[in-house]
Amino acid sequence: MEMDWLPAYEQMLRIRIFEEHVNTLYRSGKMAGLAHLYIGEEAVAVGVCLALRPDDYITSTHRGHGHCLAKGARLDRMFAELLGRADGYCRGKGGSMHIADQERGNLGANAIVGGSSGIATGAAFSARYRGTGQVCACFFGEGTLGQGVLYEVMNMAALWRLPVLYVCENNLYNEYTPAVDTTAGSMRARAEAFGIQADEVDGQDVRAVYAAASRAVERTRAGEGPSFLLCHTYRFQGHHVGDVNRAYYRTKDEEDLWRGQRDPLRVLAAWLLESGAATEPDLDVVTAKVRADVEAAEAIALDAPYPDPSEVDQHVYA
Amino acid sequence: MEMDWLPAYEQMLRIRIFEEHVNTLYRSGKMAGLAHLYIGEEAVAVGVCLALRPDDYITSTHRGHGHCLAKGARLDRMFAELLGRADGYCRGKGGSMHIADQERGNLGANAIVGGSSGIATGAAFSARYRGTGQVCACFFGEGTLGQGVLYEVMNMAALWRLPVLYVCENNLYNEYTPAVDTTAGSMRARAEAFGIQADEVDGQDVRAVYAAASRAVERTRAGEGPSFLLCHTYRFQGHHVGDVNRAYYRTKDEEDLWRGQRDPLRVLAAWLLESGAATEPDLDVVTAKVRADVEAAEAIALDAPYPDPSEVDQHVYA
Amino acid sequence: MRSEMSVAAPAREITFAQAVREALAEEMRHDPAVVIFGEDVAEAGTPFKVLSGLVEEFGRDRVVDTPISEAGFTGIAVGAAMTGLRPVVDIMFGDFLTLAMDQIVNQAAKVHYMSGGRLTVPMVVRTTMGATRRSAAQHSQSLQALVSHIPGLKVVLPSTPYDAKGLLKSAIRDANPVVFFEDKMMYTLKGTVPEEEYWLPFGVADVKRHGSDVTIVATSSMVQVALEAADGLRSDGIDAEVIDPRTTVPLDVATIVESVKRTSRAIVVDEGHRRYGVTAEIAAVIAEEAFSYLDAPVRRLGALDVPVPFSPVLEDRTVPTAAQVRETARELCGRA
Amino acid sequence: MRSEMSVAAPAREITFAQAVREALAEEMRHDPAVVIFGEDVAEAGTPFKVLSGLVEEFGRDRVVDTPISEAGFTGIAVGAAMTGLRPVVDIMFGDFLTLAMDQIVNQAAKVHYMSGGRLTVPMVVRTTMGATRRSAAQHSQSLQALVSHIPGLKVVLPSTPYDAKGLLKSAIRDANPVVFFEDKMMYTLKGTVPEEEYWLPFGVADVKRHGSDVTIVATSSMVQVALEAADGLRSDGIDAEVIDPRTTVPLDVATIVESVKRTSRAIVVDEGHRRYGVTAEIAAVIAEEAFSYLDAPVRRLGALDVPVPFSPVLEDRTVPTAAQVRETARELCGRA
Ligand SMILES: Cc1ncc(C[n+]2csc(CCOP(=O)(O)OP(=O)(O)O)c2C)c(N)n1
Ligand SMILES: Cc1ncc(C[n+]2csc(CCOP(=O)(O)OP(=O)(O)O)c2C)c(N)n1
Ligand SMILES: [Mg+2]
Ligand SMILES: [Mg+2]
Repeated sequence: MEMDWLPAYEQMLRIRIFEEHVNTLYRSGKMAGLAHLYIGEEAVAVGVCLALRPDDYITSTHRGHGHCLAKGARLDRMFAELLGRADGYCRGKGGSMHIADQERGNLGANAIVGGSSGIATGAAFSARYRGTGQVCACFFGEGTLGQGVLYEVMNMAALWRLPVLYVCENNLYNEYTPAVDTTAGSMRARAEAFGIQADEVDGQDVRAVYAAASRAVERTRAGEGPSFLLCHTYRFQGHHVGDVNRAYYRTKDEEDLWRGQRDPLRVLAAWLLESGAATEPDLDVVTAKVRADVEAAEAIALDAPYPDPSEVDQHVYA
Repeated sequence: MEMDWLPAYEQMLRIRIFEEHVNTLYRSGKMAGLAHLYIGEEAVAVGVCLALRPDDYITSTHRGHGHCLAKGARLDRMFAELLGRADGYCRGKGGSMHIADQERGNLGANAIVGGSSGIATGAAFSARYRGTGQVCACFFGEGTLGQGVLYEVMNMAALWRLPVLYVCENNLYNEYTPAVDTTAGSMRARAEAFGIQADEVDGQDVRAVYAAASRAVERTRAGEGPSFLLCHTYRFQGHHVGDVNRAYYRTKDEEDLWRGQRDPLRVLAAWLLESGAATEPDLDVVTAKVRADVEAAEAIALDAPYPDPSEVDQHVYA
Repeated sequence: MRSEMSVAAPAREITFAQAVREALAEEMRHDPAVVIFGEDVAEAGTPFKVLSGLVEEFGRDRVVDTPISEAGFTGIAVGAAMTGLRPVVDIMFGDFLTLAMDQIVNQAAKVHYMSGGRLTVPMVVRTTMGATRRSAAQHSQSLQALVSHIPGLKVVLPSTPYDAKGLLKSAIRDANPVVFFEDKMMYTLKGTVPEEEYWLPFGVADVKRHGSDVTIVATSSMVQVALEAADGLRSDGIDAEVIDPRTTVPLDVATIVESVKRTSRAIVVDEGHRRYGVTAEIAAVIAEEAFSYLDAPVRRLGALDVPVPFSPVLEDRTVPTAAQVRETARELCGRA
Repeated sequence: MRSEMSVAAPAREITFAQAVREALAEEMRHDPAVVIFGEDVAEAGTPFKVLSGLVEEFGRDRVVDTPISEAGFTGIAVGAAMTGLRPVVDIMFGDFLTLAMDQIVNQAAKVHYMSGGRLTVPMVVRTTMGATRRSAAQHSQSLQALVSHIPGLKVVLPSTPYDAKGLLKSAIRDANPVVFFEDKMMYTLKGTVPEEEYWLPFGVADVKRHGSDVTIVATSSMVQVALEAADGLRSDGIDAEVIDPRTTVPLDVATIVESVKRTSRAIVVDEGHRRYGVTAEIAAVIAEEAFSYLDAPVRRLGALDVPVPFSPVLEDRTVPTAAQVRETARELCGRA
C-alpha cells in the first residue's frame, strides 16, 4: 500500500518556506554571513531522511538547512542559530554552515566541501562497531567529487562494509562553475570503482528518492556495505544569497525550466491531487500551518538573546 | 620487425646489480637511511621508459632507483647520492628517496606516497601548454590508490586531456599490508571512472610492458588524454633493506614462485635465447659488462667527497 | 583610514582587489608562463571578484577553472612550476590551505633543496585570511604562522593596494614558492599606486607611520588597526611608529630592531591566533636583538585562541581592535 | 643518558616504545571504545614495531589496518570519536600530518566549539618527529608548532618512557583531540615506570633537573640533549635547571616562569624549526612574564631553518646538540 505522502509534502514545504524567510532576513540585513539556500532540492533531503530511523546519523554541507530540518530539527532553534543567538543549536557559534543537532543524529553541516565525508564514514564505523544497527547518510554536492578524501573514505567504507549511504546531490554547479567542466567520466562510476553499489534517481521526485534511498539503506543496514545514491537536482536560487547575477554561468531558460517543471513541491502536489491522496484544500491547510509555524519560529528567534560575550572562550575544550 | 631486446636486458640487469650492491652497502653499514629495492620490478621501469623520448618526463617513488636508471641516470652519481656525497644527483641532499635528474626529465623520486602524482600531472600540463609534445610517466605503487590526491589529479588530467601516463606498479603489498586488504573494488576502474583509458599488463614481461606503454604513450602524446597502465609485478626483497622477516605478511612459497618463475630477467633471457635473438655467451658478455660498470661506479662514489658542511643552508631558496 | 605611502606622481587610486588583478594582468602580459589555477577563477573571477576580467583577456588556457581539488591543483602547479611555468594558485579561503598542506610543505617548499638546487618551484599560492566576515570557524582563519614556519617558503602579507600590487608582481617573478595572504575584508580598501610598473622587494619592512615613543609591528589587516590606534595615541601624547614587515619570511629584522632601539617599547599585532603565532617569533626576535633597549616586555596581540565563532557578538571579540592596541600602548608608556 | 624521575617503587624498566604500547593496551583493556587506525598497525605493529602484539590481544576489529589514506582515516576517526568511540590514529611519520591537516585543524579541533559544546571529539593522533635518522626531508620533520597554533587541539611531547605512558593514557581519556608526538630516535630509550597504572596530567611541566643558574626549557628529544648539556655545565660551574613542559598546549607557564625568576637566564630548545616555532612562543611567554628578572635575552635553539638533508654530514648540522646548548648556557652565564 502506498504510504501517506502528505507529511513529506509538509516537510518539503517547511524547508521551502524556512529558506524563503532566511532569504528575506539576509536581504534585509538581519542575518549576517553566508547563506546557501536549499530551495529546489528539498525532495532529496526529505526523501532520504524519510528512509532513515530517528537514531540514524546524517552529515550535511554548507547548503545544510534542508538536511537539518528533514532530520527533524526545530525551526526556532534553526533560526536562532542563523541569527547568532544563544538559543541556536550551537549557541550561535556555528551559524548557517555548522548547524549540528546531536539528538536527531545530525552530526553537523560542514563548510569544507567534502569535509563531512570522513565524519560520516567514521560514524558508520562506530555504529557498526557498537552494533547499534544505525546507518549514516552523508549528504554532499557533486562538487565533493573533486575532493580526494571522498575516495579515501569510500574505499575504506567498501573494504569494511560500513553502513554509510553517500548521497550525492548533483545540482549541476560547483558554485559558479558547471559540473561538466569539473567532472570527468561518470559520477556514479566514481563509487562503483570501489565496488560500491550505486543508484541514480530523479532528485525532484521525493517518492523516487525515498524508494531508492530505502533500498539502499536497507541493504546497507543489513551489512551489505555502503551505497551511493546520485540525485539529479537543481538549486533554484543563487549559490548563496548574494549570487544574484547568474547569467554568466547559467541561463534564465534553464532556471525557468527547472522552476516551472521540476519543482519538487509541484511534482508531489500533482501526484497527491491526481492520485486522490490529497485535495487542494488539504494542501492549503498544510501551507497555512507551515507558514504560521515558520513565522512563529522566526519571531521567537528574533527575540532571542545573543550569547553573552564571555561565551567566546567557552567550548574550545571539553 | 621485432626490435633488439638486448639493451633492455642490459638495462634491467643494470638495475638488478645496482640494487644488489645497494643492498650490500646498506647491510655493511656504508649507507645510511632507508633503501627500498626495486629488484623484481625492473621490467616495469625499463619497459615504460623504452616507450618514452629522452625529453619526456617521469616522476618516481620511494622505490625509485629503477625508474631513475631506466630513464638514463648514471650509476656513479646514483651511488654518490645514496652515499650522501657531493657528486650525487642532489649533492647528497636528497638521498635514496629523492633522486632527481633534471637533464633526463626525471622530476624526482618522492617519499610521500602519491606525492608525485600532482607534479607529474603538472608537468604534463606544462608540456601541453608549451606545446613541446612531451609526455610524463608517473610511476607509483598500488598503495597510492589510497591517496585522494591521485583521484583529484586524474580527474583534471582527464578533463584537460593532459599527456600523462599513470603507471601503477601493483606489487601486491603496501609495505607490510596486502593490497587486497587496502583496495576495494577494481584497480583499473579507479581510473576508468574518470574516463581514462586503462590497460593491464604482465609487469614481469618487459616486451609486454613496452608494447602496452607504447600504445598508451602514443595516444596520450597525440592529445587523446591521459592513460593508466596497471602493471602486475612483485618485489623480490623486503619493503626496505631492513625488512627481513616477512613471514607474517607473505609466504616463502609466494616469494619463491615469483622469483623462480616470474623473474623479469629470466623471462626476457628465455625469450632472447628461444627466439635466437641472443646466445648464452651474449648474455654473459652483458652481465660481465654491467657488473664491471656497477663496480666501477660504486668505487668512484665511495671515494667521492662529502659535501662541505656549509652547504647545509644552501639551496633553501633559489 | 588609509595608509600613508610615498610614491612618484602621477598616481592612481585603486582598490586592493584591483591591485591584485593589475599585478596579475601585468605579469601575465609580460610572461606567457604565468597561468592561474583555482576554483571559479575564470568567468566568475572568484567569489570576491578579484580576478574579474582576466579570463577575457588571457583566455581559459591561462585562467584555469579547476574542480574543488585544492591538493590536486596545487600539486599540478608544483609540477608546472618545475617545468617552466609560473603558476599562480588561488586558494579561495586560507582555511583550505590545510587541504594543500602536503603539496605546499612537503613538495613545493622542499623540491629545490632536495634536488641540491637543480629544480626550482617558481609559484605563488594566493589565499585569503581575516575574520569578522561572519563566515565562522572554517572560513575565517589567518594561518600565516603555519607556512611561515616552513623553510623554503616565502610568506607575504600586504596591507595596502600599493604593497599588494608591488609584492605580488615580485612574488610572481620570484624563483621560489611564495604564499601570499590577502585580507578578505580589505579588498575594497582604496589606495594610490603609480602609473608605471613597479615591484617591491621581499624582506623590506615599510614604516607606515614614523614615531618615537612606541613601535607597533603590525601585519596585513592589523596595519590599519595599528594606524588607527596611532591616531588615537596622538591625543594621549604618545607618538607611535607603525612598521609593516610586509613579508614574514624573509623578515626585515633590521628595520624593526632599529625602531625598537629608538622607542624602547614594542607591540606586535597579527590577526592569526596569538599562541604559537606570528607575533611570538617577532616578539622573540625583538627581545633577542634589542633586549637591553627595552623598557618593558614586548606585548603581543593576536586573534583569541578560539575557533572563530559565527555570532557577531562573539566574533567581534576575537580580533584585536584599535582600542586594544591603543590601550596596550598606553600601558607600555605608563599612561594607563 | 637517562632522565631522572621520581616514581613509587616497585618500578620496572621499559623502553619508550613499550611505554606507548602499554598505555594503549591498558586503555584498550579498560575501555572497549578505544580503537586504533593506521597503516601497518596490525600484524606489522607499525614499521617501528611500537604496536607489536596489540592485534593479537585486541583483534583486527580494534587494531585496524588502513589503506595509505591519512586524511581519510583521520576523518573516520573524527566521526567515530563524535559517536562514542575513542580512536587513536597512527600517522607513521609526522611529515604526513600535512595530509590530514584539514581533518585535524578544520574538523577535529573545531567540532566541539562549532557545535556550541554539544559534540566532542575524544581522539588521539599519535605521530612521530625527529631527525638524524637519515630519512631526508619528507620523513624527518618535527611539526609540533603547526598543531600547537590551533585552538581546540592539545599537544603532547613526551621525553621519557614514564612520561610517554602516563601522558598517552591521559590523552586517550581526554575529551578533546590530542596530538601526541613520539621521537623516532627515542623508541629504544629505557626508563622506569611504576608497576601500577598511572596517568599524568596535561599542562604540568616536569623539572627533569633542578638547578639555580640557568633554566633550560626543552621538549621531547631535546630534553636528553639539555640534560647532557647540564651534565657538562656542572664542570663549568654552572648549575642548570632543565624543565620539560611535556605539553605545549596547555603550557605550564607558571613552572617555567617561576624557574626563570630564580635563575634569571633562559634557553628554550625544541627540535622543530626555529623560525616561527615552538621556541618562539615559549621565549615570548618567558619575556612577558619574567621580563624584569632576566639578565639577558631568552636564547632559542631549534632545528636549522632548512629542509632536512639526507647526507649525514649535513643532517647532523641541523639539530641542536648538547654542545650547542652548553655553549649557549656558558655565554648566558658570562663564561664564554
Ligand atoms: C574545500 C573547499 N573548497 C572550496 C570551498 C568553497 N565552496 C563553497 S561551496 C562550493 C561549491 C560546492 O559545490 P557542490 O559541492 O556541488 O555543492 P552545491 O553548492 O552545489 O550545493 C565551493 C567551491 C569550500 N567551502 N571548501
Ligand atoms: C603519505 C605516506 N604515507 C605513508 C608512507 C609510508 N610508506 C612508505 S612506502 C609505503 C607503502 C607503499 O606501498 P606502494 O605504494 O604499493 O609501493 P611499494 O612500496 O609497494 O612499491 C608506505 C605506507 C609514506 N611514505 N607516505
Ligand atoms: Mg553542486
Ligand atoms: Mg605496493
